[in-house]
Amino acid sequence: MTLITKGLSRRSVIKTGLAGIIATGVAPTIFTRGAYAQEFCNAPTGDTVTIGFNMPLTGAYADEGADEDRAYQLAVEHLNGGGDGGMIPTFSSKTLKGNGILGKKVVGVTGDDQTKADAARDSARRMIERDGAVMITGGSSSSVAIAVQGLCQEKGIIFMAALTHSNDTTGKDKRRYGFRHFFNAYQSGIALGPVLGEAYGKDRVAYHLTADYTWGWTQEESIKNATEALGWKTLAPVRTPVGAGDFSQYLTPVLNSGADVLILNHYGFDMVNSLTQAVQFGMRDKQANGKNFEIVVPLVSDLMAKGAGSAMQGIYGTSNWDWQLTDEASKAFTKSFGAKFGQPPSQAAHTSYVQTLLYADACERAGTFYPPEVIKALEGYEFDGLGNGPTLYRAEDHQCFKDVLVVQGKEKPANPFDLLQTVATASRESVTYDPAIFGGELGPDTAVAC
Amino acid sequence: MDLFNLPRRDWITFGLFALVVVTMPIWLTPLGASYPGLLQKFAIFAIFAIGFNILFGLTGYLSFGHAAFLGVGSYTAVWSFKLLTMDALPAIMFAVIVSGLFALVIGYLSLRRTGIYFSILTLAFAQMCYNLAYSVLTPITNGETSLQLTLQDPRVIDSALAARPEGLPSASIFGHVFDGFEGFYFCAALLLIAFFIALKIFSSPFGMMLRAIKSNQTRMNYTGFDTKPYALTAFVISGMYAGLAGALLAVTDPLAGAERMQWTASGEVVLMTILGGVGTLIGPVIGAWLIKYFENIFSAFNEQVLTRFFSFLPPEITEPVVTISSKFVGEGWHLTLGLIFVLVVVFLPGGIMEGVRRIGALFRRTTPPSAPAARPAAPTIQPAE
Amino acid sequence: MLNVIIGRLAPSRGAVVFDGKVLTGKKPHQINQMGVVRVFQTPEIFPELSVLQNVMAPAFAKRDGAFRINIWRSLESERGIEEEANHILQDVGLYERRSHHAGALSRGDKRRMELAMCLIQHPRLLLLDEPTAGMSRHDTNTTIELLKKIKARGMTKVIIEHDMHVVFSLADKISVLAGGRIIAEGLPRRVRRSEKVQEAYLGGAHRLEEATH
Amino acid sequence: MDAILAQLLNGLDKGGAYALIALGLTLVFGTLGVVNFAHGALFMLGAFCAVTFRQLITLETVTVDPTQLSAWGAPLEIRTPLAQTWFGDFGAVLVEYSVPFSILFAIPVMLVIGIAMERGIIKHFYKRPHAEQILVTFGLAIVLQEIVKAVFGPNPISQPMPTALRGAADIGVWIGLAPGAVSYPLWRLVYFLFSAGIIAAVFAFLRFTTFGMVVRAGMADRETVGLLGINIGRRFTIMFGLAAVVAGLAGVMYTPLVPPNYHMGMDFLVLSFVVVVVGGMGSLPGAVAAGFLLGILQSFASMNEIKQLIPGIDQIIIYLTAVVILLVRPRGLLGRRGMMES
Repeated sequence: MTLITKGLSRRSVIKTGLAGIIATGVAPTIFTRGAYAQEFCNAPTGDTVTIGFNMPLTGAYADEGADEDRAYQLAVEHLNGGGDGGMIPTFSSKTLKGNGILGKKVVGVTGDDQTKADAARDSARRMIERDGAVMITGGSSSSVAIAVQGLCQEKGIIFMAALTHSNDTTGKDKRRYGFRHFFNAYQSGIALGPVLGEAYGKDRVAYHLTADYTWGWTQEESIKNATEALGWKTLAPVRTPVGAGDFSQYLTPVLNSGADVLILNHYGFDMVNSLTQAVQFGMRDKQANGKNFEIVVPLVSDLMAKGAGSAMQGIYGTSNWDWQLTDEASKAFTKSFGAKFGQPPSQAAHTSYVQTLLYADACERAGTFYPPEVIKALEGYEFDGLGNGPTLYRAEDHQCFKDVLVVQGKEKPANPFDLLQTVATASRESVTYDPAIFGGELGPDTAVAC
Repeated sequence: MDLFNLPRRDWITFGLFALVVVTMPIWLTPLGASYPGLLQKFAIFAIFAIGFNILFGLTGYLSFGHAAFLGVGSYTAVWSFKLLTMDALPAIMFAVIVSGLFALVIGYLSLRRTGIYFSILTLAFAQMCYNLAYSVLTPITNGETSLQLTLQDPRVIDSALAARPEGLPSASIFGHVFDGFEGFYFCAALLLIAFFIALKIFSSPFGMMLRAIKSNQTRMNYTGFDTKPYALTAFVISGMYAGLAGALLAVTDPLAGAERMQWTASGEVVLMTILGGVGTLIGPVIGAWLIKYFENIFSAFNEQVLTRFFSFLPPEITEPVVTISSKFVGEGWHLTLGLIFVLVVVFLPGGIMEGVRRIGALFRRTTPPSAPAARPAAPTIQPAE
Repeated sequence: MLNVIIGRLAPSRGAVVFDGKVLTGKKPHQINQMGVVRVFQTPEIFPELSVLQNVMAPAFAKRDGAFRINIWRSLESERGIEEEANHILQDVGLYERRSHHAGALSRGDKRRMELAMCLIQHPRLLLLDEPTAGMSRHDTNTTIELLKKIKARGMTKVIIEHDMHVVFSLADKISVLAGGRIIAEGLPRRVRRSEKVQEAYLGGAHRLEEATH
Repeated sequence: MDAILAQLLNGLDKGGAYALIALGLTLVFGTLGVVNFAHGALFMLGAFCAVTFRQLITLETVTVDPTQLSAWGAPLEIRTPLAQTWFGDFGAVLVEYSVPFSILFAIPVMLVIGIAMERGIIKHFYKRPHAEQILVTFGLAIVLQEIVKAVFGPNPISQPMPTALRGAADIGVWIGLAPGAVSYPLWRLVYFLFSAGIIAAVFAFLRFTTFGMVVRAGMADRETVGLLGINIGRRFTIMFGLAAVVAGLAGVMYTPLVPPNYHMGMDFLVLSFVVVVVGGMGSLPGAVAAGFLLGILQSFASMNEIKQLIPGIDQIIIYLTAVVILLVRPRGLLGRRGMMES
């Protein structure tokens, strides 16, 4: 039981103390490390460091969660020097040596976030309070990511978000302690817009079916803006509950609405269900306004493509990463993942793996687990060799900037995993935006005792 | 002093209960459950279950929508944090009042029916609350995304009194921010108050009237009682308990999600109450603790833990034993819960408390005195009028 | 007919008037609060409460009215009501079993307890539906004694009964109903002599009703 | 007009599912007097009969060919389905039409499950209060769904529908409207016809067989039938089995529409109770009528025009209907007077 209260800024006390030492010219770095050791939540004390993996093992995004789980197992193995090291050799920062983090062996604890904000926060809290996790990563829904990010800010635990695509995660709900490697809906819009314009023309009427939460809302808005810039019209969007299962009563009105494009702002099993059901409704064979009726899924992954099967063929979307990318890092990761699990990794697995490595690397570079220093090491960090080419962790909003892939469901897959082909790549420059457009405040990086 | 007027037996019960609750951080340490998050849950869900039992245990009305009041309490508390102040007391006060009002309206309508019709009415109302919170009421509830504190919240009282702190504030009481176990002791204090009120109700004439409603509603009427306001009062009190529990969930973690109101959450409190013992004072608390303990600790068991546990067995047996038993722990702990629950309903309708009593009787080799206050009565549904 | 008085059934025509007030259309609890109390043919009790509590409950209805939230008193501090209940339990011979579960009593005991539940309310009109049906001769005699004692206290009772022994030991005024009509009415002596009554009663198809003052 | 017609079709097809589940629930309640919260789990078990059947007929032999490499460089696995090697073309047909064929598999399995449930647990609860019946069956439902989760995992397992029935039918053309005006997925039409067929079969069974007559008499008055010396107990066991089969078949045919997962039963349970209550506890025609009525209401409430008028109505219409019915007419649409009415 500790009596240190959160309101008191311990760090300012240390700062003042340190300033005196530095002034006298006796500030060996080793001392700084030692001084931080007891001042933050779950400082690793033994010879292990615990990381909390919080992912959806049940619920609408459980498929992605299972893949995240695999990626975390692989990341822990590689960080501790097991296996072929995956992307560690290709990573531009060469601090990771396969001896854990700062010499401490990495231990993972897992929790099921049930794809629900409430349960996710509960599970994260359990990992922080009971298991002593020094960092939390995972999540596969933006509402989960935002909820857990808020908790982590409060507890002073770094949160490396995995799958979360809502603009709000690094926009209006951004937090100093939260970091996102995944791209966002705004970037999807920028990347997807020109491709859609070229494929489907400038005169289209779009009908949005949107998952009713932060991710759905921001993706709907981003895609709407991007397509309206092309000259498309947008009908009143329809919001659907997450995990609805049967979408037929939402699909039936689409047929007679006068729309000629259906945009499905759904993810995971929701997308699999709504897309296959839309195809059953004959929407891909339909003519409307003298044009072929089209379906667009702005955010798509291999797992969803697998679930949707033939319904996915020819459908456009965007992806953060694809296992068929030809850079060395992607190949190394795919090889290592495929060898262990008998299937290629999805973008969910990739981002989870990368986030774990990035955290480990940031600790190594900071020379401490002390969160404010780790945050500094991550902010504005420029790296390469983790897939997607050169990448920047922007300091202003903790959003990563890298190339965005526009993909299309393959008509004739060569093997059961060859489901998406990359049709265009939006460059990092083109998807970079002003952080001010989404507002929000990062908040302080004060360390918190727990 | 009528307020502290309790029979000596009840004072002893209360004293023992208080002792058990206050020392929880100590005696739960060897069980691996002594961390603030779980301890707070123990206290909060015990309040929820005690409140539910005042309705179901005493009057026999089986509500399948009680989680709605828990959710309403949480939302109210978070709004109080957002708009007024981070102090926990106003949040709790508002939450209890608002959920009480909700309970008044829903109870007034639902109590026009009895038996399974009552259950389904409460279920329907709760599902409506849940679905609305999830969709149209998004401006109030933030839907699936869950209602959270933000840096932009007005917090008028706090900002009038002091400068805005950097970052997100935490719930406090008179300016003192809860930290770790303090949060638990705050919840525990409210649990003791809630338990004390339940004790008062159980031993009061009012409590006897509620039990009489469960026993024979027709007789109640011909005895000159108006049963409806009695049942409604029990419903409102129990809704307020749920609201208090919801508010405490928000105090310990300022976030409110709609799934708190889903009918499965209502089902959970039914499970807790039945498992522990309907109509008893302590039973629902034990039920709540067991389920929360299993949910947090049992569910973390995995194959490695089991292998270690069964390592005394010969290796060729260990593996199948581990494989089979792993289906019952970890992700599969719900299976264990379901099995235990079925067994309890079939063989031990009075729940764990009845089991304890039977074992006690076995030792004493005498029939237990039939003091109805302590007797867990099998849940019955109201006779049709 | 008792069902009509206490408000369980609505009369097809006419009205029930008691003490100058119309009972028709009133709810059962309101009728009880006006002082009209009934003992049922099959015992209506609170099986899950103790015998003592069964008898105490009606006393609260009498004292506190149809509804009152009284959580701040404990049952055990209600000495007055408890004493009165004990007293009445002694009258009906159930005092020794006052802490027993009411549901576990024999049928005869349940009926006597129910009688006690009614008596504790000091009703202005007591309706008894075959108060001795199913009782042994001994129990019947005890009950008759009990009812005689109550009669001495001056309480109006309406008793429905087939058992002539009971009827003639208690009644001041008897009405004989057959097929929903009154076929004889008056003092016991006269009713006993009525041929119609004997015929109807021996036929066994009809009920006798009596009123005592 | 076209939109309304399409929405009506959607309502009928949703209603078919509701009616089928509610029908089984009412059979159990009407004959046995048991409030069965595990009925949703039976629906789910039916769906998993289809999953199991497909897994059985698509069992594969796996040979590893080290000379060929997979896309990420591991030795390639070659999979050969057993059904095709054994049955040849018929095996292929079996796989293609696995969902309809699963019906044959599901009937005996569900019958056994239903009878086992009734003999094992439900039997002992006939005389116990409804609340205890709710509780024990609720616990049973948790156990059943957790077993399925332990065996099949938490994720939905999609069941492909036969290729021939994958598209949509242009119904508008059949009734003389413009092509493409009203089109509706073929499988959903099949589902509607299937549920109508099953409902008709159950009604015919109750009306025209001696067994059915006894059951109907039992629904009207349990005690009298018991006095006649008919072995009502055994008949009730069969009745429970029948209800399980009806629920199971509803589940089998539902799988191509929404991939089944372990908690689909719970999702339908609340709904089906609402349907039963709206129809009237213990009334079979009521359950069917209410099933279709609520399906249609829900479908219409999802129309954008209606939602603009009353926001959120699509989310609560079913519960709202239930509340109104319960408060205004507690015996439901077609329920008998006095059936648990208060």
